[in-house]
Amino acid sequence: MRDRLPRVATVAQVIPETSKVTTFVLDAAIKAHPGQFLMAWLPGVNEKPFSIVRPGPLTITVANVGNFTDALHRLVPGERLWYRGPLGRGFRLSGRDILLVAGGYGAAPLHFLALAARDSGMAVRVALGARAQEDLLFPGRLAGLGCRVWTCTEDGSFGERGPVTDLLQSLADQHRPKSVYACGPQAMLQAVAGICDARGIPYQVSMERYMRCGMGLCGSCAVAGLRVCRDGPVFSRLPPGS
Amino acid sequence: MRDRLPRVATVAQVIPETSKVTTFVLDAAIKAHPGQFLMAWLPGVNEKPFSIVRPGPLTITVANVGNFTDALHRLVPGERLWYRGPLGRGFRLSGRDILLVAGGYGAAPLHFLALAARDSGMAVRVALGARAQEDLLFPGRLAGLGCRVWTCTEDGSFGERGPVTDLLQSLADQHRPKSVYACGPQAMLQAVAGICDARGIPYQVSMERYMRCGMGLCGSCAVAGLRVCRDGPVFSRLPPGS
Amino acid sequence: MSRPDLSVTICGVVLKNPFVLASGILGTGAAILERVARSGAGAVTAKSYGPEPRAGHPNPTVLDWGGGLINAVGLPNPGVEVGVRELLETKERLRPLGVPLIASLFADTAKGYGEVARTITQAGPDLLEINISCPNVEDEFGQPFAADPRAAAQVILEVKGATSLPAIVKLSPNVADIKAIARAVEQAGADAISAINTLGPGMVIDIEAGRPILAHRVGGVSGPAIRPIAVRCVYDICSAVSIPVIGIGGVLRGQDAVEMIMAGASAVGVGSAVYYRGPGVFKRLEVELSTYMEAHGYARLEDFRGVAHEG
Amino acid sequence: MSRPDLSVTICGVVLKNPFVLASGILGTGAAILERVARSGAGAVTAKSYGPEPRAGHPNPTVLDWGGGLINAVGLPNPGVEVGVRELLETKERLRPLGVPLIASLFADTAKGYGEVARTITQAGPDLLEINISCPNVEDEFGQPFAADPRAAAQVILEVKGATSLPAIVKLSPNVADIKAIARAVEQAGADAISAINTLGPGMVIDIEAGRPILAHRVGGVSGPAIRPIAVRCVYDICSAVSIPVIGIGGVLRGQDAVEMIMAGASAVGVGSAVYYRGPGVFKRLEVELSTYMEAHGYARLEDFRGVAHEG
Ligand SMILES: Cc1cc2nc3c(=O)[nH]c(=O)nc-3n(C[C@H](O)[C@H](O)[C@H](O)COP(=O)(O)OP(=O)(O)OC[C@H]3O[C@@H](n4cnc5c(N)ncnc54)[C@H](O)[C@@H]3O)c2cc1C
Ligand SMILES: Cc1cc2nc3c(=O)[nH]c(=O)nc-3n(C[C@H](O)[C@H](O)[C@H](O)COP(=O)(O)OP(=O)(O)OC[C@H]3O[C@@H](n4cnc5c(N)ncnc54)[C@H](O)[C@@H]3O)c2cc1C
Ligand SMILES: Cc1cc2nc3c(=O)[nH]c(=O)nc-3n(C[C@H](O)[C@H](O)[C@H](O)COP(=O)(O)O)c2cc1C
Ligand SMILES: Cc1cc2nc3c(=O)[nH]c(=O)nc-3n(C[C@H](O)[C@H](O)[C@H](O)COP(=O)(O)O)c2cc1C
Ligand code: FES
Ligand code: FES
Repeated sequence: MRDRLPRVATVAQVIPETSKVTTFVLDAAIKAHPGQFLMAWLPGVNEKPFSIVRPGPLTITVANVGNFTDALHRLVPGERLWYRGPLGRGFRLSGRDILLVAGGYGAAPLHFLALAARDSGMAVRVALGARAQEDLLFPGRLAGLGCRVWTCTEDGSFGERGPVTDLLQSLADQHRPKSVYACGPQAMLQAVAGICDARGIPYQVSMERYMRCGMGLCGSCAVAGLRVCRDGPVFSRLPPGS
Repeated sequence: MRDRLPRVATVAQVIPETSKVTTFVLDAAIKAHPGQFLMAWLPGVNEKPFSIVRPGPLTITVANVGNFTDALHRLVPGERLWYRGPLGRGFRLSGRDILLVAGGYGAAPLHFLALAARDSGMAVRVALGARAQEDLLFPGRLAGLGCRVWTCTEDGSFGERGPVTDLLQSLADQHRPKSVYACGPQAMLQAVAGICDARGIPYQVSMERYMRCGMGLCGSCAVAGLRVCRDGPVFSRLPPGS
Repeated sequence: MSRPDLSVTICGVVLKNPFVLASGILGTGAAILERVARSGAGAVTAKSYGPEPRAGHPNPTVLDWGGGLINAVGLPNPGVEVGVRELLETKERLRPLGVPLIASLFADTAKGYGEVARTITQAGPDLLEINISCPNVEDEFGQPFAADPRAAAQVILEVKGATSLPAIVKLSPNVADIKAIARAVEQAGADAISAINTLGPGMVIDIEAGRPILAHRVGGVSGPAIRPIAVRCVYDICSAVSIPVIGIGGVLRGQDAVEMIMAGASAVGVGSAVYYRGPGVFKRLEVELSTYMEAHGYARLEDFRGVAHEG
Repeated sequence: MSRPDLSVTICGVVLKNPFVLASGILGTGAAILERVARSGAGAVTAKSYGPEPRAGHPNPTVLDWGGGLINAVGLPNPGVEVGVRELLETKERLRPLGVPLIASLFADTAKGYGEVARTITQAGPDLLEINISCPNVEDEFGQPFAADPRAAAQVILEVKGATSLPAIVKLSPNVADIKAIARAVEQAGADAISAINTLGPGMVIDIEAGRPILAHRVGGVSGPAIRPIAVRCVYDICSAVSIPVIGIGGVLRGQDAVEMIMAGASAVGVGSAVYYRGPGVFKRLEVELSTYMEAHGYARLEDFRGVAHEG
């Protein structure tokens, strides 16, 4: 009866990733698909959506951007965090040969995808972009999963200089991946869609929108008639006008 | 969600049994155990308990004793009847060799029991009692099921003269049945219990009490701390003080 | 850690655990109330007795509509004169078990409540529960006493004048402002509040018959469907008054009881759960509540009572 | 037999089927309302707009507690000025689909209702829905307009003075006598009634956190748990007034809609069902209702509307 109310978990590990991004490993495990998310609740603070980085031990990776994420960043091992989920529709894995494109903390859901792709023996390439070297998320984790990782930064402090979509463009032409999976800021996703459409490469993007219910009811996350929380967050083409 | 609300059925056949007792065959089938009952509802009239005579086609046999049963008796094929059930705990069948003792329309649940006993290859004897010949219920049906049937009437108009418990006494001594199953008026059940207890024969009785909810909640049917509708109507010994 | 202490004292009466059989459930006689007491209830409430015998409504009177129950039993009872005999026998049987007996009563005028209370006191129950969810025949709109602070208070004044037994007032959720009612009955001298009585009324229509299934057409809703309403009512009442509250409504499992206690309840009523989990529910609730308390290091119910009001 | 006619006319506006998207569900923008219209809704209601922009409450705002939903979204909206633009675009997109648009509005004073109604009329919606389940800031007890017949009537008088659009008044079930409210708004000139808004409020406490889960602590209950209450409210309202009623509350399946119509509803609101069955629920409801009608030989909704009142 109470299955869809928040469940409590204890923070088992807190792992710094970049100056602003931290990973929280919980003493819980759930069944989920890569690309799905959960609503993390801190009583008395707020409840916000985060991608599932790993389903067991349940893990999220959080950029400190405001009130709630700041409160999350103050959690220490042994403290508790509540979550509802998994929510939403995740990625559909297909093709022997895939390319992941991550901007900023977009690497979070793609980590879970890489995990699943490795388990089914796919060849995974990753284009990882960020503003600067210290913002690059998961280069080591992804390489550790056996992915071939290319990096770029907007300020050129590490890897190629420029947006990750430049990297995508050259990798797409060079390796002709069977499909592309992308997560990051809206402008980046738009560029990804353009690049893939031009080359006839199927793609899936994970989008973000301001969420309230997370259950497809309130309409807060609607974009072009689609509910990001329930019809998405993964879409196999960018919703028109989004 | 609505599983436990009344379901509607159409009366397929109306079969006269005795001058006051009629059988109603419905165009429905349910899963039930012998001894269970249902609550029959006629909208605008009332809702009352009746033993299941056969689960498929669902059949009840009704004595016309008052307002509701009179309304039931006016049903003709094609008209509708609602029911909730099966309800209650039925008989537990055991022993190769069993004896059924029926007083009046007590034959109703025992018919279902005889059906099940036949299907599992048991030898079934039946002591059938009534006030007079025209009130004897199911002698033919029970014989047709392969039961060995003895009858008696209080006025001697058919079979032995006397109460069915006299019949039980002689059959019990003669055939030493492995268990006895009885349904009928309270006084008869008390006598049955006495006879069986004296001989160490296990018995089960199906009891009647005034019922409202039929679901173990309202307490209307309570007897000696037991709810006839949910703890019974079948008891493997007569509740003390009942 | 030693086993947690589940006992609670309401108006000086000690319950070994907070689970109280709610009125109208099983409480039709001494034997069945004894059975519930033996099944582990902390206290039992008998059915509501009124001034005169009542047959109640015809069937169907109780239904499981999927999300909960709905009932219109119509307060069948043999009248308070017979009630006293039934309650005397019940009290006799409960005494050796140490399980308190709560006698429930109703009437259709404030004076009537006083008279029934005076009579029922002869049976020596431990506590009285005043069921005010009945139509006030003197109210020109036919509103129940429970919907009007003044009428509710008047009932309590009459009862308090007629008996020295502690009076628990049972409130209805079907009001726009339950805090106002709670304050009014506290001020009039109520010793405790129980809440909630059934919600609504509601109606379930059979779409084959084209009519309401309950013979009375409408009935009170209980069970899981009403739990959030019950918890909020208890929370509101506890924020408005300081007398103890028995939280009732949709409690099926130990965690539901914890919710009620966190909302401020001193004890927890159990009604529909008897249908969902059988009379054995009392023992199971006790185990579930103990398990929760042990896991959280709570030794007594006071350790978490009302915590939902903080922060 | 030919396919049954599911159409219904409310205040002169034709709906091709009786299923109306309820306010506050998905209705945040033109594109999503167009999607719902294309999914088969007979009419759609936009979210409620008020006089000023409102951020709404922090999260958690909506929960599935098992028997239904509970929400305290807090009427987030950009204010009626922006609302007019959103509604104009919505109306534009719905026009070719032939799906009527209902604009919902609220305010905190009776005069405010009139002003918002006047402004929102500029967007040219087909119908207005007046959400009176908001606290009346002028009431000394802070009661919502929906709980007081006079306050509710005053709102309607202001709205009717400000617009010539038909006004549907949305009633709250959280009142002791919903018939009195229905009569008052009918007399004040309401053209239709929708009922019910959410029940309660309710509260769900997390027993690990020891606090209410909703950030607002309490919230309105919707979904399956409230259906019997909603059906009874619709039944009561239909027995008290002769204006059309949109029955809302816990309708998930076609048979639930049949119940509402038998209780007297002209049309049927669909809210929480969008969560339980997705936006495709409208098409499925239409099929289920048709199937029921065909099986029972009903050609039109009037053939069984209100039958539960007979006998
Ligand atoms: C499906 C989904 C998956 C996400 N996954 C991750 C993740 O894995 N890691 C991560 O760090 N962040 C993720 N986010 C974003 C994360 O939810 C926001 O960063 C967080 O809600 C900000 O809350 P705040 O109170 O700290 O910031 P606020 O003070 O509320 O706002 C800071 C910034 O975040 C934006 N924002 C606020 N709330 C939301 C929201 N509910 N959805 C989207 N943007 C919002 C604001 O517009 C503002 O730009 C995800 C968002 C979505 C929708
Ligand atoms: C578990 C159970 C199984 C039953 N099986 C059958 C059956 O297979 N066939 C059959 O004909 N009858 C059966 N009955 C009895 C049947 O329910 C009653 O005869 C019927 O309710 C009488 O309703 P009425 O309105 O016609 O009579 P009423 O006018 O109400 O009463 C007529 C007589 O029946 C008694 N009675 C009324 N209601 C009940 C009730 N709910 N339970 C018991 N006695 C009642 C009255 O005390 C009175 O003596 C069963 C009863 C129970 C409890
Ligand atoms: C069948 C039934 C009969 C009831 N009869 C009474 C009654 O006589 N007096 C009373 O105060 N409450 C009565 N109630 C209300 C319960 O005592 C309780 O307040 C309500 O059912 C909510 O609790 P629950 O959800 O645990 O059932 C009755 C409830 C049911 C289901
Ligand atoms: C998340 C949510 C938001 C709601 N917002 C509004 C609103 O803004 N205005 C309104 O009149 N009703 C609102 N409602 C109430 C619904 O319109 C509807 O009356 C209620 O949910 C009962 O119907 P249901 O059981 O089909 O959901 C809201 C309901 C929900 C669940
Ligand atoms: S967040 Fe409510 S619909 Fe997506
Ligand atoms: S009839 Fe209600 S408990 Fe048996």
